Amino acid sequence: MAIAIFLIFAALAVFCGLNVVLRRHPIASALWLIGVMVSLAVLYGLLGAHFLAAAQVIVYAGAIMVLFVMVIMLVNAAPERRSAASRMAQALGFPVLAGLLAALGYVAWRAAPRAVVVTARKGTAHDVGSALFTTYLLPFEIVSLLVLIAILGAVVLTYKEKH
Amino acid sequence: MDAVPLSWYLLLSAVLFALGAAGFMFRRNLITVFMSIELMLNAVNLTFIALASRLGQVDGQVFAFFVMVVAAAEAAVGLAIILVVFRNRGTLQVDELDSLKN
Amino acid sequence: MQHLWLIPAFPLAGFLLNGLLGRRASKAFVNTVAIGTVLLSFLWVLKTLLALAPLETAHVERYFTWIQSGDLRIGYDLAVDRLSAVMLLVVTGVGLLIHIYAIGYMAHEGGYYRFFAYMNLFMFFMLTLVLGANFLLMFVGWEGVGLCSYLLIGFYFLRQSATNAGNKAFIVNRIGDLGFSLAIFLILVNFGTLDFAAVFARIAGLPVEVSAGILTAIALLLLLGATGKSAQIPLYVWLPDAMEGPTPVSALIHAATMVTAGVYMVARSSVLYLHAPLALDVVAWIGLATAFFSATIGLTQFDIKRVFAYSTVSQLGYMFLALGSRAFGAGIFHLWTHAFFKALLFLGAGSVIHAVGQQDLRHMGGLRKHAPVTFGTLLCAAVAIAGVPFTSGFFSKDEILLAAHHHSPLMFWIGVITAGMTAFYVFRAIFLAFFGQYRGEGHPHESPAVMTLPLIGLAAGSLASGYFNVSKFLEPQFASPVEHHDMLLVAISVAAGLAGIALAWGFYVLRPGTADRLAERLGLLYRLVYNKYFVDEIYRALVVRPLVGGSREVLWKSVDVGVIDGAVNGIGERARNIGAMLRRLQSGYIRSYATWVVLGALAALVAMGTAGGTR
Amino acid sequence: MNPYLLMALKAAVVLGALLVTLLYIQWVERKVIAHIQRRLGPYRVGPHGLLQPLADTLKLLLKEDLLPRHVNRILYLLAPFLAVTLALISIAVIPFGPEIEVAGVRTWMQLTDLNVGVLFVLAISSLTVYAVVLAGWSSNSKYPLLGGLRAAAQMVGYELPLGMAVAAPLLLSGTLSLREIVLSQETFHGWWPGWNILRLPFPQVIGFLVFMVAAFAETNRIPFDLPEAENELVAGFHTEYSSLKFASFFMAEYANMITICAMATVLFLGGWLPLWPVAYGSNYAPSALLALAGALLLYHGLPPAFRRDRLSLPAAGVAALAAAAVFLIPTVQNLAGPLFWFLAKTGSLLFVFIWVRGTLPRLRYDQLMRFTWTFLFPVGVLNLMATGLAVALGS
Repeated sequence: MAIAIFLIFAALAVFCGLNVVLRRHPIASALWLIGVMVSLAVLYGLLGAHFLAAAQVIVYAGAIMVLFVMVIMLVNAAPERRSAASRMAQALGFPVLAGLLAALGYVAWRAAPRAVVVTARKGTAHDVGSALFTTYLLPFEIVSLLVLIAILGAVVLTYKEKH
Repeated sequence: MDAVPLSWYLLLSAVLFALGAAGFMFRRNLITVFMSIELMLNAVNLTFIALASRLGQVDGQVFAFFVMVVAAAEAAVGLAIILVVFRNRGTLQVDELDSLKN
Repeated sequence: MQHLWLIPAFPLAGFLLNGLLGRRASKAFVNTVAIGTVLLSFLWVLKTLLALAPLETAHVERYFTWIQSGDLRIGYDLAVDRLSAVMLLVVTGVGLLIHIYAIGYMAHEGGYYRFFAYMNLFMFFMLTLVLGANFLLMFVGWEGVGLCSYLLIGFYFLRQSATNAGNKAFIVNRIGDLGFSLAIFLILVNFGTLDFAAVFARIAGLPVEVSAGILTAIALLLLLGATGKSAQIPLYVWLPDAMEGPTPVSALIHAATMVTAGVYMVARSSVLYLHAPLALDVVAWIGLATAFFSATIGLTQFDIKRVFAYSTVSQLGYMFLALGSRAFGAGIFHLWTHAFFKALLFLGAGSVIHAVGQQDLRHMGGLRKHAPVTFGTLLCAAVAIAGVPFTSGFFSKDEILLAAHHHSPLMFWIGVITAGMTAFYVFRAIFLAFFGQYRGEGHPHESPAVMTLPLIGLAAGSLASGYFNVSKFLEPQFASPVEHHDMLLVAISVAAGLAGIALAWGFYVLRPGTADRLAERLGLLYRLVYNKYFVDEIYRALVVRPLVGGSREVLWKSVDVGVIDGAVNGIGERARNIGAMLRRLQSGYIRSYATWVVLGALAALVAMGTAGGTR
Repeated sequence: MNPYLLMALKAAVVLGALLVTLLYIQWVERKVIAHIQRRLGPYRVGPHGLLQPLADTLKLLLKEDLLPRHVNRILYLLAPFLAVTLALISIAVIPFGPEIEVAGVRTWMQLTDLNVGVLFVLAISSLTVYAVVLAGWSSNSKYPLLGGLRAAAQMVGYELPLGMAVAAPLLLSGTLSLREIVLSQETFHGWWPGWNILRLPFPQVIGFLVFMVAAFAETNRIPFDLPEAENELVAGFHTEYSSLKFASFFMAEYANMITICAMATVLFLGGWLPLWPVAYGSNYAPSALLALAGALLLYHGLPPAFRRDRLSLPAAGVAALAAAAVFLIPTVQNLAGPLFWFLAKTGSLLFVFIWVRGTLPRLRYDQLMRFTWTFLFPVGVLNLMATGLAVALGS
């Protein structure tokens, strides 16, 4: 049963991923990206990381992508225009991509073929929460500081003096 | 509940990461490039969580959580920059933003 | 404690006084300071020699430690023994007379105080050289006199030929000094000290070297220094050109004192040379070759000072011949007599030039009537140098010839021929200058008393100096190889001398034109000898041009510019090229940057994968 | 009983009930608003307009389904679909009652229970923004775009205080699973119910108020319904929509409202728990209430103020009294009792929604945004901190 779920949502994630890359209009790729995120959230659930699944949906799909969609709307982005610039990047890109895929694939396949993922007990809000506020307290504080700075940054960047 | 082998997860994240990299390299719109980066980050998150559950520890998930938060911060600042770029340059086509050209 | 240091100190004081105050002081002040210091030095020498009287062994006085390095100790030590006594008498005595003569000669020349300052400085260095009790002090004096000869030759520095001659003298001397310093180093390395007494004591203990060894090497290097300083075969070229300097300079430095320094140095290291017979033979042959060779050149010269210059080179050749044939005493004896008559010859030439205004024999003649005193004194010198019996030259030269014969008969015969030629060219000069009609412009006049008095003094010296038998005086130091005087050999050498004089009389007085006719007939040979065997040209071709050319073309153009500058510029160029390549990387397209980013990530991944290895 | 079958059955029941309530909520709203404005509201279609919702729905269904040409077709169709699905999903997690025994099958009156239930609901509510945004964007015209943007900004803005308000009671209950949250509120202190709103270390009154205000904003209800404000933005983001698509937006809105009220009751008002302990006869409350209702109806119905009511009012009165009688049966009591309490609380909250819609004026956009960032969010944070402090000190 788990395999069935995995295959469905993995296929869904890959399909959405492809669309994110292939669609020309940013709004379309944004929505497909949300699709990827939600399918990943389901996979997280499958892996037992319930808290993260919910967090994924709330943070990624619910907040970040909303920002993306809003910016796309504000900017009223038009579909991409094909420009002939930098053929070299294009030419170099494909082999690099192939190399990347091969390398990651090799690593993935060699990782531990027999290793079986048991839906771990850990992953509820309690486990993650306790870990977060004991062993990882310092990183947690630093990250919160980081987010604060990000907020300030965003405000400062987009602030238009009204003089 | 027959479990799913770990390498399938890693393979899936590899594919997603590659897709993200492709978008990152080939797309011409700044926002799409930015989204491909988010896609790559998601792929990484998947690996984190897959390995975390394989090892039965929660540290992987905490890492994933931190990645998510940092991604949020990055998205905020990134989108602000994109807005400012659009306001100053009038376009988001990556090839037209070449004022650094020698 | 005889305060030997005062002897060199007096001329040094004279140099400082004249050098610093001379510009504003009157000529009288400069004269008194210059002459006074040399006189004081001469008197102090006399006082010391009388005080030390028999002077069987060397009297050494150590003043202070000059160099203390590890166990090496070189002190400022002065020593006097019979050999240096003779030298001291020559240097201060003849020096004094030449200084007095110079007052008249330099009377209306520019830079009067500068001339006398240099002369005093020269006296200081010469005395240091003679009195020095170790090789280093001798070397200091050696270099000092080289310097002073350069300064004095180039005294008329406005004349290009004078400065060139000065440079030539200095450079050639420096080549010789190189040999000398290498010898000093070898001594230092092998014997650990430079004191004469210690070094020669240790050498005496060593066996006589049959084949070339360390002693021979030291001896030969010392010889190289001597040939440089005493103008022997390879390094004599500078002496004829040194005639550019004022005549008193030529007399003092290039006749009496400095050029004899080489002879004194070889004599001083006689123990060393006796232990290196090979080197001794080399000395002999060099001396003989130089004597014969420069005598032939002397036959054809028309400049009076050049004739005497080549005669000096020839007589020095004789001294080296004497040293080479183990007759150190005879060599010094000839040095002693030569100082007098050669100084006289030069000063006489000086007064002739003073009278006629130029130096070319072809524009002189018939000066007997105009300058009788000069003629008389010059005649005495000529007779002495020719070796006419009962004159100083006769005693010293015969001793040398006898020693040479004892050493090897071939050397004796070449020596006799050279003696004949010496007599011929000296009297040639005398007859050309003083007999026949006056061929120059203006009317010549006799030199003033201040010049003629020293001439008379020196004339007396050149006649009488023979009777003070120096070789017997130096008996305790140098064993004389000749036991009895073989009258036959003496007769042969006297005959040669008189033949030379008669020949000269025939050529230039009876039938004046014969010399010129003979010259045309000999044609090629004459021109060869006249041009001094093109030695200068050969040196320039073999040594100077390759050296200068080589350094310009090879060292400067290819090495300095090519290699070094090339390397530096090359690196700069390379950096710019690499920079240019990298610049293309910054294409301005964000997507190419993205590609490079991913490529970098991939590279890192692969690196970690291969290095780390996936479990 | 096969668990899947049971699940399907429960889902069918819940969905049916939900759809019916959706329809009649609209009726109730129009009736209440009308009576607030001293008018009758829908009266003609069926007795007291009871069939009015059916009529409206039929009307919307039969209307011509316009598809404007300048519209981004796919997104245009996706938006209403997305709105409705998201609205309905979160019902699955809400617990209506305790474990009950029906025909030998013990099951919870709850579709499913996630240990991250609250987060799940929050996640789904954060996704509703897309429906609004896409609707506005895909209509390709000024007003919908503006409406969409404003709605997105408003919802994002109010999501934060909502999150803060929700986090506070979690501290008290100590769990994210909705079922356990309700169970944790069971203890009674004498007469005083252990509801989160009244729980001892730090009663969540402020939390509840912040939650309700944020709820109004999340569902674009009156004080914050700027996005589809009729007079300014010409129905806001769903201007271009017609017939069924238009209806779906309304349905989504009401569904959201129901969900938010249910969440409020579960988090703050003790879900299906009675107001006072059972020992004191709380299980008879339903029948008492119904009896009161029946009496009122009969009192008004028998001498009908209007002639047309002479039949409907007495009939309703008799029905109410019958229900009261039925509730007296103990099995019905322990079966429907908790459900009654749950529905009573949610109903009263819904009534508040409608009541507020009838009375409060609309906030201007900048006031709206300034209100949340400068007041609501800070209050939410303070409340959370205070609760945290209290809980930490308490334990």
